[in-house]
Amino acid sequence: MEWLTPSPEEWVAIRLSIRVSLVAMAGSLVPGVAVALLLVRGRFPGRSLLNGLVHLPLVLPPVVTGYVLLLLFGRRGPLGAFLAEHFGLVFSFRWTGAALACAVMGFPLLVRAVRLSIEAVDRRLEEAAGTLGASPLFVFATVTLPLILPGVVAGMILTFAKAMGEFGATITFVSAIPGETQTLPAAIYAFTQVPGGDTGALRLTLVSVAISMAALLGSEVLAARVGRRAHAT
Amino acid sequence: MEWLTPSPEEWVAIRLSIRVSLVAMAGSLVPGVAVALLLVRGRFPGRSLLNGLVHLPLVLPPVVTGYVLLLLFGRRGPLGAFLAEHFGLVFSFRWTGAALACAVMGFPLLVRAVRLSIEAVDRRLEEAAGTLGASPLFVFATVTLPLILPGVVAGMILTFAKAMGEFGATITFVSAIPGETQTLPAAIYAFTQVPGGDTGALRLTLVSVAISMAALLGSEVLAARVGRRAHAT
Amino acid sequence: MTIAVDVAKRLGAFELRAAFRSGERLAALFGPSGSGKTTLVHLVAGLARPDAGRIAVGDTVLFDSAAGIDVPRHRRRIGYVFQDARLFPHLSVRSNLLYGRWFTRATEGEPNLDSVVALLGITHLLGRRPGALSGGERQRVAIGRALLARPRLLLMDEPLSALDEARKAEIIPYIERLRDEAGIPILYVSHSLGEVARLAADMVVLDAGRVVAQGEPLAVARRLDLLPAAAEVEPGRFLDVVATRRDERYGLTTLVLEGGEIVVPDLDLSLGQSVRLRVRARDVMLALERPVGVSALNVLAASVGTARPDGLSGMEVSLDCGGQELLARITRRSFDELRLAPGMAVFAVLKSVSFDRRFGEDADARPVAPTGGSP
Amino acid sequence: MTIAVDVAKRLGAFELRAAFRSGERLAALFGPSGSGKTTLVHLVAGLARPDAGRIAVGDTVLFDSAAGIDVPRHRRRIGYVFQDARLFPHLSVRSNLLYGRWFTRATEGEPNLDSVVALLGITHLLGRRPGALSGGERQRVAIGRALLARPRLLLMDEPLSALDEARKAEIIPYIERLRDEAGIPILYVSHSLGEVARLAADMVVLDAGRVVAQGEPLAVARRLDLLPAAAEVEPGRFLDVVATRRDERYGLTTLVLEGGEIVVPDLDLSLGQSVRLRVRARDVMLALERPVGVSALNVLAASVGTARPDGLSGMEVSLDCGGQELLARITRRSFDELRLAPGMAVFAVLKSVSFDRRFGEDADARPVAPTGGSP
Amino acid sequence: PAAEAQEKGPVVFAAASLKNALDDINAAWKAETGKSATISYAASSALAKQIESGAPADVFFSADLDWMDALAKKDLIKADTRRQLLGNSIVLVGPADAAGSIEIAKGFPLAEKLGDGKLAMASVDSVPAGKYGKAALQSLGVWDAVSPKVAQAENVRAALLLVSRGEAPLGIVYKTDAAADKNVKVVGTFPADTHPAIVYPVALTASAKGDDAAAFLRYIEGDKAKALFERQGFTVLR
Ligand SMILES: Nc1ncnc2c1ncn2[C@@H]1O[C@H](COP(=O)(O)OP(=O)(O)OP(=O)(O)O)[C@@H](O)[C@H]1O
Ligand SMILES: Nc1ncnc2c1ncn2[C@@H]1O[C@H](COP(=O)(O)OP(=O)(O)OP(=O)(O)O)[C@@H](O)[C@H]1O
Ligand SMILES: [Mg+2]
Ligand SMILES: [Mg+2]
Repeated sequence: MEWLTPSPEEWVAIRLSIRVSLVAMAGSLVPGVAVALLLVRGRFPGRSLLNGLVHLPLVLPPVVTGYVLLLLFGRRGPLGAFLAEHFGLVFSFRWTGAALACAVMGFPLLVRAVRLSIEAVDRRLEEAAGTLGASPLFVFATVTLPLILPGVVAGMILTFAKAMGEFGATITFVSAIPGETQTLPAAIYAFTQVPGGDTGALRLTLVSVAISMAALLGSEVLAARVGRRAHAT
Repeated sequence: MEWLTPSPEEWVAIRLSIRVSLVAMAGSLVPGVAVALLLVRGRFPGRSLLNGLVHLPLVLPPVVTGYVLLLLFGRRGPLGAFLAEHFGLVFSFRWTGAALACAVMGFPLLVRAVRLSIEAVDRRLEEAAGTLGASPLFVFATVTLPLILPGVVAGMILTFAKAMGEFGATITFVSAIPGETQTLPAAIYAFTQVPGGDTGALRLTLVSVAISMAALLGSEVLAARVGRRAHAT
Repeated sequence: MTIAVDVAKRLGAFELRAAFRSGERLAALFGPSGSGKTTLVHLVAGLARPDAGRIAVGDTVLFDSAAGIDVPRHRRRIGYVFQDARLFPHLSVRSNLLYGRWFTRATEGEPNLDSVVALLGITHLLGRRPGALSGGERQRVAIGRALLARPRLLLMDEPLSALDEARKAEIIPYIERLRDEAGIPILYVSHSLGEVARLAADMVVLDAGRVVAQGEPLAVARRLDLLPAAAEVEPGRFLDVVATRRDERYGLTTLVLEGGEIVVPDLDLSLGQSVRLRVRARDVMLALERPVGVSALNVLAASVGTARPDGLSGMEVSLDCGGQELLARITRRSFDELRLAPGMAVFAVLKSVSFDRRFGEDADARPVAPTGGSP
Repeated sequence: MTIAVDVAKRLGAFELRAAFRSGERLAALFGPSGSGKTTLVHLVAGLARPDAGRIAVGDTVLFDSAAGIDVPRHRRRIGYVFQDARLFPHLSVRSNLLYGRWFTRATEGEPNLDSVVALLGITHLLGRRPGALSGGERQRVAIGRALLARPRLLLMDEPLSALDEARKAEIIPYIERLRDEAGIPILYVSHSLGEVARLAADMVVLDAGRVVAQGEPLAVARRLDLLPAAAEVEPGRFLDVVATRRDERYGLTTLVLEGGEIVVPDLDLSLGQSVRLRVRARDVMLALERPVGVSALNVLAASVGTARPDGLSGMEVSLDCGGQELLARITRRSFDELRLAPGMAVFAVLKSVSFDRRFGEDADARPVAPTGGSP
Repeated sequence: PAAEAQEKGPVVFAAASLKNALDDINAAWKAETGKSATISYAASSALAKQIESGAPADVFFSADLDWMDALAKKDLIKADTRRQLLGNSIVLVGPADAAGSIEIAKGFPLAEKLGDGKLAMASVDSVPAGKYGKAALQSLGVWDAVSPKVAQAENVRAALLLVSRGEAPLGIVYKTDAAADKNVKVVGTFPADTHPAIVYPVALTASAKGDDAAAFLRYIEGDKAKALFERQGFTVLR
């Protein structure tokens, strides 16, 4: 079973992948919920456009998404230059870029999950909260959000899992620099590209699956607890 | 704007991609709903395992998924050989294989969407249908299913969009044989691999986006209509 | 048909442990909020599983933990009008109403869409979705839906509480017809003693998950002065009388008892039939001499029994009326002025009486509201 | 505080077009199922937007389409007890109750958690989730939640219909206290004339989206014999009387009117105060001579007016009692036997009377249930 | 449909980087013979694995010796038909406005030239261009200094893109790729002896049937094809 033990460099990739996935998940949470809310409740002209935009990363081959990210958030890209200048936020060749790519790729999944939950919320409960004096923001925080928590949890776990597997957009956008942007899937990919790399690929795949399954199980437990709280017994 | 007109071979890829995506979507519908139902309502030992299995394609790099499919459903794979022998169902290097790969890749998205909807169903309505004499199957068909339709529609459109963009697993599983397994994303990929392929890639990307956006818009209209029916006015 | 229930069910801190058996066509489940009525009805409908026990309707055992029987809910053929209407939001009112029709033989006659819809006053709503109905409209559709499933037992959980009196007054006779003619036995949950007294021949009283009493509603209510809900029933007593004469001209029937006669509006009683009357204490006036030239036709000879103060200014006087007890509520001042004393002979003048349901057991006699005939 | 409403709102085929203004502390919205009560209340609470119109509570304009005012619902400070409880399923009962507290100054005193919870009998439920409550328990929590938000206007949409009589009897006095002491004006939706008569000084009757009548509840109910719901109110008439003497010994107060006196249990009326009584036709007995030696203390001299048949065996006789009208319901046979004819002098013997709410306007006098004092 | 594909001519599994050249050649072949090949472009690794699991390919045209060797070891190609057909060279590219060129020699100061920028390469352990580049840098003795600054892209095109977009100041790519991109400029060419020969092997697969496959193979080895390969910048080795 020795072949199962990852090498030190592989450990680096594993830790990096977890970090990237967690950041991607956490970072897309607020925008994801906000966009989902906009899409469900908003009545504005660009709604369909926004909806389409959110789904783009799903539709495009990941390589294309990575290419677009490079054009936008690269050192010379309009957004990349702006963010670097004003916020010191640099994505290119950084793990932050990997996280951005993963977040973008997982975004449609997160938004859909949250959206479905929001659509299922009984608006009469929100009305009730309103009559009790709660402002729309407070209503959202104390009524809507708790009720959509299962959907948010589902969306987060989807984003996390997707980030653990995402590779095409990431490697195109920020390439694979060991310790900085070489995530687990990039390492796995590299193994698949050489004859006889199968054991290595299998080893890392097992690690990746183990991590994701643990996260999945955790999310199910969490969702069940949240659900039990919401629906009582 | 001449560069925008796809060549005859590209038209083949476009038509193929649409066919593959539709078949992937339609084919995963019933299993997707069934698995979602099992995961929400079922209380059996292998539940977590099934849940993990469903999420695998999300977690694994697409190349690995494609490779696993190749091992399982290839001409020499255990499932592939079995299906070919007993049902005459051949996946390897056929467009059906592309559809299978796309279906597998989209499956976690479909299941999650349907699952969230099922979790939101008011079980008291199902109870009421039961007291009126409806068997569990009939209850499902006449109460549960109509109530989860928005989720099913969302899941289907996610699967379709994913299939339109899926590339890694497909090309690894069934290669990119023009007219048979070369889907739109594979054609786009090929363009990105050669000097001067950018216009071609852009052209096909635009086509792919246009198709997906049309499908998306259609699904939104459909979901809105379904939703209006369900929630009345 | 007999409903026999003997179940135990635990829900968090609440424990239901109820056993009763009723052969009446309409039995009422009565009890304060949270006493376990809905829980019990859920068990009968198969929406929850008793921890142990047995439930049978007629010869059909629906649940028996000992015998391992648990008929699935869709085979129980039990119509359930829920406390919350539970209409299908994705179906029109018409489809909601007809939902149960999928599962019943479409025999001719009785509960059919047109008649039910007309009775419930929901004809104009047929094309709507439940979301566009008012609370009372929803409840009416729910009643119709359960009826149209042609159940062999109807469970009604406070079906009328969302309705206005006029609508109630329209629907109650229909429920009576269902009970008497369609032969569908009904288990009726209500917290209105008025409704129960009007509809039920048998009342099962739940309190904190136990059956604390069962029997004829008003008798039970009288017995259970402990039951807070009985507060609504004013004090009174029952008189057994016999229908003796009919006055065709004035549409009156004379009921006789030892000590006198009582005249009530004509009621299709067969002569010789014995009937039970409820006389409220506040409807009894006392006179030292038989009054003449008064409009009250009902004057009974009686003798004063015990008396006890009732409130600040009242007295409750017990009377012996040919061996039967009557109660009169008069002011303390009148009591003093008339110098009433135990054993004294007086005349009880009754302004109005009401009929106890017991005589409804005879097929012919129509039940009458508790505040019925005023002679 | 005055509630002034003048709104139009279309919902599908239904059109609400209602205008009323009420200065009473508790105004009732009354009307049959589907008449638009909930719709109207929604508009007041800001849950729906009138197509046009104006809504004001006291000096605060909540909505005015002409002036472009539309106060958002969370700034209206209107407590709403919904017809369906609408508790927050993810919060405990305690958190549900305290939800509104986030938005009110936590001033000392009145509606505080402990008192509300004790009154509503939900202390043992505080730790539960709404899903584990019975229907009536849910409704009680909803009432508590609205109260604890310390609203400046309370909307109650059939708040008591899910409750048993005993519980109702407990809560009604509390609502009265809210109305009288806490000074929270209440708009109370109900289809029970009994509740309305007991609680409301002012009743707005809706029918098919229009205001068809407004005024003192029983008076309106009497006027609107057209209104099907009025069926529940037995025929009767009002007498204006003056409290004249108090009999300390027997705890009685004598009310005087032309034609005689009526004695009622002591009611803390100031002498000289004028009061309105409701006398039900079935509580009036007629005698040709003043009865002596009877327990009824209330004998009024009257003269027979018109009479009309009432049902198969009854007669409704109108009496002139010192200029005021009384109604008596007697049997046709008595009518004939007494040879009653217009103009004839008779004596009306009243078994019981009830007080009209109008005298409740005097701060001191406690309102009394319609079936109150029986002398 | 599979039979249809057979009728259309031989099925060719070719490395994606050959697309331009092979598409041209296929068109020319069709013009001459009326037949055309069905060409599936993907990564050499994926194609090889597919052939291993029974893909209906007649010709395998790899960008990588290793994968051809792997198939040969398993007798999945007709060894006698194998040719090392094309050659290529790897170059150092910089932005189009780069001043002058860099002399590539033993110990040349690549790390210093990079500054705090990255060196864009295809994946150095798996992608041929990356492997050649790494070998070259190792033989030049600069790998250890440079390796921390290497950004490994999925393939050589992606590496080129990084330079083209200005993300990385320098990159190592095929000459064929560099030539077509106006945003980059070749600043140095790696001497052929610094790395293993860059060759594109081609062969008939063991399962190849019919004459068309052999005919097509012969055609791409012919003179017409040579010109078309050379137009794309390849060196034809024979
Ligand atoms: N969304 C809607 N579309 C069309 N009609 C509606 C809609 N909502 C309510 N209605 C109709 O408006 C009328 C008034 O409804 P509302 O809920 O105000 O009645 P209500 O007086 O509260 O009755 P109840 O006592 O039964 O609760 C009803 O006839 C109802 O059918
Ligand atoms: N899931 C649960 N967990 C714990 N207690 C529960 C649960 N469901 C109901 N109860 C409790 O069981 C008791 C009986 O509830 P049930 O709904 O049967 O009352 P009910 O008699 O129908 O009352 P109502 O007249 O208010 O509808 C209540 O005290 C309620 O709080
Ligand atoms: Mg209940
Ligand atoms: Mg209503």
